[in-house]
Amino acid sequence: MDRQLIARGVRRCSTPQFLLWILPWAALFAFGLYCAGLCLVKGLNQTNMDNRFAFGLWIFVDLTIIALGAGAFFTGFLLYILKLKDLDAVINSAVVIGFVCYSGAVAALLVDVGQPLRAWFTFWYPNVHSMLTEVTFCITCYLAVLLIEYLPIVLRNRKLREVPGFLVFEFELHKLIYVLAGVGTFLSFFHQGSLGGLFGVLRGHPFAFREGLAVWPSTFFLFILSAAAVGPSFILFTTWLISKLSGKRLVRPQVLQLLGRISGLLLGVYVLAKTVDTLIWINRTSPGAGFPAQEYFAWQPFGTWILFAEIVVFGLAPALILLTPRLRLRTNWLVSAAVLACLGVALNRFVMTLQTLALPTLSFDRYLSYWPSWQETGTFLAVVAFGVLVYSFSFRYLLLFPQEREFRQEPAAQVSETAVMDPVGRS
Amino acid sequence: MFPWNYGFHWSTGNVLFLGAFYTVLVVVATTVASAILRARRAVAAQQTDAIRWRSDFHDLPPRDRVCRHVLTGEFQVRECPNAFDCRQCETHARLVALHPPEAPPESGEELLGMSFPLDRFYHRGHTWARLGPDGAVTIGLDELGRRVLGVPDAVDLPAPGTRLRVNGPAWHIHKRNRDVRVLSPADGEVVEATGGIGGDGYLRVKPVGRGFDFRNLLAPCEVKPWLLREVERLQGALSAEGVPTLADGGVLLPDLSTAYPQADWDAACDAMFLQA
Amino acid sequence: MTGKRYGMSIDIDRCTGCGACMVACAVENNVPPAPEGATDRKGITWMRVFPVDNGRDGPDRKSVFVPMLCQQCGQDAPCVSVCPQQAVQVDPATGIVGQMPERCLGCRYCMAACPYHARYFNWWDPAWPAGMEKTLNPNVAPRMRGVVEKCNFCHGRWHAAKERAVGRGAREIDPADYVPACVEACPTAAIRFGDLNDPRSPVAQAAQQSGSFRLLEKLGTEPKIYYHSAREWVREIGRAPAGKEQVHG
Amino acid sequence: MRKTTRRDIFKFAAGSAAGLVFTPAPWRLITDTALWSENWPGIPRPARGQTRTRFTHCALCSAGCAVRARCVNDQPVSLSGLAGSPLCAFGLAGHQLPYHTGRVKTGAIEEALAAIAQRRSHDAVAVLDLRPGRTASWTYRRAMAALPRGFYLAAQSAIPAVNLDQVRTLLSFGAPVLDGWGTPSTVLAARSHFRLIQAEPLESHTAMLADLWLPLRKGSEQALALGIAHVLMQEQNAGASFPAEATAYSPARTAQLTGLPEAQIVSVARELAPGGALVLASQEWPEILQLNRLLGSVAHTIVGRRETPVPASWKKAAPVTAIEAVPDGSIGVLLIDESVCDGYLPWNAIEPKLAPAPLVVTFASSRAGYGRYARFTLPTAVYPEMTDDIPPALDSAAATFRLATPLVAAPAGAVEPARFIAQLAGLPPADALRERTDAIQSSGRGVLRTYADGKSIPVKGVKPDDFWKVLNEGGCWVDAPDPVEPPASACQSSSAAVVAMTWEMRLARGPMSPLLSKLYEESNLRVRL
Repeated sequence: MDRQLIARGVRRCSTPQFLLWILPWAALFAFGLYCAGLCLVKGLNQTNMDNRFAFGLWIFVDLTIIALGAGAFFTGFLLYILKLKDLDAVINSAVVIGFVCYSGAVAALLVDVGQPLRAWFTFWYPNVHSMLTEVTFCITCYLAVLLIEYLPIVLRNRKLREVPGFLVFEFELHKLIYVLAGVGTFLSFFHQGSLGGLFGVLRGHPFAFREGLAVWPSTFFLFILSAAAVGPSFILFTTWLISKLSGKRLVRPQVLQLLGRISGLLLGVYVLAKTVDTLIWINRTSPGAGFPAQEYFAWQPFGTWILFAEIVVFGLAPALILLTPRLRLRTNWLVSAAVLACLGVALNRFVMTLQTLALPTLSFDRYLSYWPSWQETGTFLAVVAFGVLVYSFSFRYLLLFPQEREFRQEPAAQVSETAVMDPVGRS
Repeated sequence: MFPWNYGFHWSTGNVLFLGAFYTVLVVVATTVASAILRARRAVAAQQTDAIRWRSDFHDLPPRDRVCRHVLTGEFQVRECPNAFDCRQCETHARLVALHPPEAPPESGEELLGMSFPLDRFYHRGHTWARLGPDGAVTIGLDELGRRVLGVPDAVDLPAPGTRLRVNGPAWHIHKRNRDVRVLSPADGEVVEATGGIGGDGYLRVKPVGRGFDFRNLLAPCEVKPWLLREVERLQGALSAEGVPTLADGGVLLPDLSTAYPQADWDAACDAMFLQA
Repeated sequence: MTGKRYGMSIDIDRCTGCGACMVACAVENNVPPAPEGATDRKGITWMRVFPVDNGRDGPDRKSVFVPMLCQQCGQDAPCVSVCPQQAVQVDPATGIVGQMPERCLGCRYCMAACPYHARYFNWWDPAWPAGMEKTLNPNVAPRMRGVVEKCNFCHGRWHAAKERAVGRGAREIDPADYVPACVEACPTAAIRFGDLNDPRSPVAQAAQQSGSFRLLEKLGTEPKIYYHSAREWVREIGRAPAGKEQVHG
Repeated sequence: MRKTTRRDIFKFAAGSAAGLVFTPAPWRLITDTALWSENWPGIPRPARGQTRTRFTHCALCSAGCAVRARCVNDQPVSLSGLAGSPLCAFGLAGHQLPYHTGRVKTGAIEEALAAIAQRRSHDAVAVLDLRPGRTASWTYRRAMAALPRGFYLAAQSAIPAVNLDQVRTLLSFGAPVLDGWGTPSTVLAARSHFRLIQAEPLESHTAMLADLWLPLRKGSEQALALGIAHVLMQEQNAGASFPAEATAYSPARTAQLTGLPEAQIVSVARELAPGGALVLASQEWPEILQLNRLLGSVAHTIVGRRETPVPASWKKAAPVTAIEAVPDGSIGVLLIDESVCDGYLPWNAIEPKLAPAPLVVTFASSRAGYGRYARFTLPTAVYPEMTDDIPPALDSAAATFRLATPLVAAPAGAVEPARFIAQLAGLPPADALRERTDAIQSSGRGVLRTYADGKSIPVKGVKPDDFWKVLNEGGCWVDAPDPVEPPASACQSSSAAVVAMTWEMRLARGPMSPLLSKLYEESNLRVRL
């Protein structure tokens, strides 16, 4: 019944099957909206955040999904600025993922602030020294850019492009997309960085505080690097996952391997930089503020294992796998390494946000634990469900993987060529 | 945000930060605005059809976009950079100059059990154009195209006087809830819409401006290799999801539209009529 | 510009943990009573007295009370630079770190930035039992839900003192005329208040006294709250925490 | 006319949305939301108006601290102590007490009167006074004397005074010495010259602040008292006045029972020995009184106090009856004045004394106390709505007379317990407080202190009307030093003096200012029991 909307040359499951898939996510989304509504109407007392744990699940999720969504800007950058044409196969998907991640993050942020009605104050009275100002400006601008980048993909929908205005606009906009890719790269660069700076500048928390360059602490650069490193990994993983879920070949394996190689390369650089940064922090920054670094890891359960996990298990290991050509050729290794890299960045964001807040700064402080309330979790799940829904609809009705159509014909042509063609022409 | 807002200082930080912000705003706004302006201009200049074809062409799988000189074996690999409009193509002109078209093969009219008269030029979207004695051109659907579509449910023909452009839509055929747009092989103005009844052409078109230019159409000598490849593509489109037999004894069915499930047949239409 | 630098000295040895400062502060600054479900992690206690012990048990156990409030850090207080919309500013005339609730967005970044946890978020709509709103201090506006607030050295009192000074035709506030509520309420006079820039003020002298210390001095936040204790182990509380405890909370 | 299509509607909607941006409406709305968020609905705006300073006395406990109230439009907005006489946390928030959510506002007064009238002729009537020594207490005693079978029960036995100036070593068995006991100013002023030893199983506030904390085993307080007595008797050969059982409490055995080191028990005893000792406890243990006697505290650190003068006509009053002295099952009507509370009798001590189907009427501002057992809870005014006098503080060696005068009006329907009971007993209607002040004035003893100007003037020269006026404006009468040393017998039940309500007990019994939730719920300063 919605066949007219599905891109030509690709096959999608039947409408009832699609609805069956959508339904639980829609239900989850509705529940999450209810939770978010509670937080907005009744106030943030609905959460388990408190004065010490001023940030909770949402900030962690925001930082993580924005890092994962970095694939959008980075792929755009590689494709349109560095002209890595192979990435054309995933750019649409990357844009949708980026859009989903950023819009989800912005929505969560709006629930997270105590007075969402005053959100525009940041623009009106900006304190340019605040990392959060930088984050707010970049995140909104970049979301607008992503929206504009998402627009051509939507307008290419089979039904929409029948409208001449849409078709022509999409065509003209696509010609200028490199400008947007450039702006997006610029914004993302500062945005990812300022998210890192968010915690890196906290002089009051020597666990997070880092020295740096000019106004930016080292975490500024580490966040950019790590986001650029895992962005491709996340696209690799999602492409593989969607391919598995839909049972369709979406891109050529070479594309995934290219993504893996880029990811591995950057991850390697990141791990190196992170190691140097950690050593400087342990030996100079932290003791300089009166906080011996080993004390942080004396508070269980976050012992030194978390540092080891972050740098070695979820950093070095995937980097090495992705940089080994032989392993990259095996899908299992490739995908596992990509997942490890994504988990690594999530762990890094967890450490920077939640562990920072859990650790005491005063000698008579307690070490605090925090567990999100159901309203908080629900709101987070709404973001996830929102992402799944937007992506599902996009995947069904928009052409996210242009190569998909080729696979429809390729294998068949190879099989049937001799069987059917021969007798016809030559006889 | 503005100098008159509370807390604004003319400090370096403020100027740099807000300067960057406004630059971004201006760049993004300019980009979108210029896209809108250009789109309006294009619509006004009636370039919609050309753009639609370009967009369609861009969306075709790379193997469908190959240069006609690959079909004849002159190139190993080449993608058409001109969206199948060879009139402006320098490479094409050079190649034609190098190898002037051979005489048409004798058996040209019967190919793979289908009739392909060589008194006309074929378009890669399965139309043909035949110059009549009166200087008008008759445009029609070739046999392969006819077999794919079978007997149309309805035909949507342009009114006489309509301007046709190469690779623009010539007419629409409705079949199985589907609207197939047929690409025009030639520039011109519609004189008469005969509608394919009687099998000889759908439209009669008179030249506009400098007259007809058939350089974009396939020369008789190219028809056979092209057709072989087309059948192969058709085959691929039809049996992608595992419906194995294309034809009875290797010959194309006279009416494919009734023999295949909708999806397969849709794919076949897409492949044959170069629809993305 | 008079260039005052208001500060406090708190003698931990004199504090009896009676909580009068906390109550006086809440009364003065129109802080609402705890709503249903409030905990010590979600409350609004601009002034909060912590019981602190030396970590031992049995007869060796020693405990003191440490009143905590905004430490009124120096010019580049950690909370000032992080606020995205300039809702936190240091008043150059008084050195007081001010919080403007009507411009606060409630992002709580400043709370994450504060190493002293002296900032409080309005998790609930402020609510007073019926009739109790009549007892609100007219010099201080109650805050709305979703904004951050903290000690501002009883800014309402500063304002009133300033008005009185102007009324008298004086250029400066009489030091006796401007005293925060907690200082006034402290039964043991453990909290003293004054201008740190004035070498004659008891606070400036107390800051120089031996046994005087500030919390987390090495962070370089330049707090203007000076603590004092004659006991060595008490002075240790100004240092960074040592991770020897187990998780609780 | 062309038919309106769906497309037209879309076009119209999109056009309107785009056009709206160019109208002032959205920008106006944005600004309005900010204004709205500033004047967040439901946030009260504090009333502005004429600011006045008034003086009174805090009636929350018998310390009766002087209060300076800052009033705006006759509504107190903050309370503070005076120089050298600070308020405690309770007192600072006292002006918010009337707005406690648990407050009783209405009661079946007529029904209660009728029910009492029905029972009083053939049943014994008793009044339980939770703050004896007031003028109201005298009214109760007179009323009970006027009834055929009336008992006056006090929550505390006769209260001697503690002279903290004389104390050099204070041994406290769990008494909250630095946490709500006595008058804050007096205790804090004396704190610098006595050594405080706190024997308490848990680390209470007083234990934290004590010079020495003895974390003894729970329930071993009496053993420690006997153990100390044992050491004292051995070292001073003064065992005559102490029970023989102390001999069984050798330091070694005491150490075993209390969990304290033997040497510490001995050293504590030796610290107490030189004189100036005072032993306090949180319960009425006989050993404490005996230990005080042994240490020579009685008539030294524990002293008798002259009574504040009363009109001669009041002398026909019912005696103070100890609850133990009341025959079981005899009280048919029990009237409890809970409007103010310094101590209380546990219900299990009262219950056996009640007749079958007793009529219990309590005058209270909350149901948290005896209201649970009462048939009628009649609402009373609370501080600072009430007019009441405050008995002398236990750490005041001189008699005093202070009034808590209303800063705000009591709610309609509030009952004055003294007036109610006086009427019940058919006492002639009179202003008892005024009668009493006249009696004080006519005695010519002592001085009158006024806080507003910080003066002290001898009572002799003051006219009765002025005396009354000054007392109503926050003045305080202080008795002249007693020229005659009171007999030691006046301090017989001295251990009662030291039973003080802890904060937690107060919290459990009655309403507090809602703001004190800051201490209990929003900080870890106090753990709610």
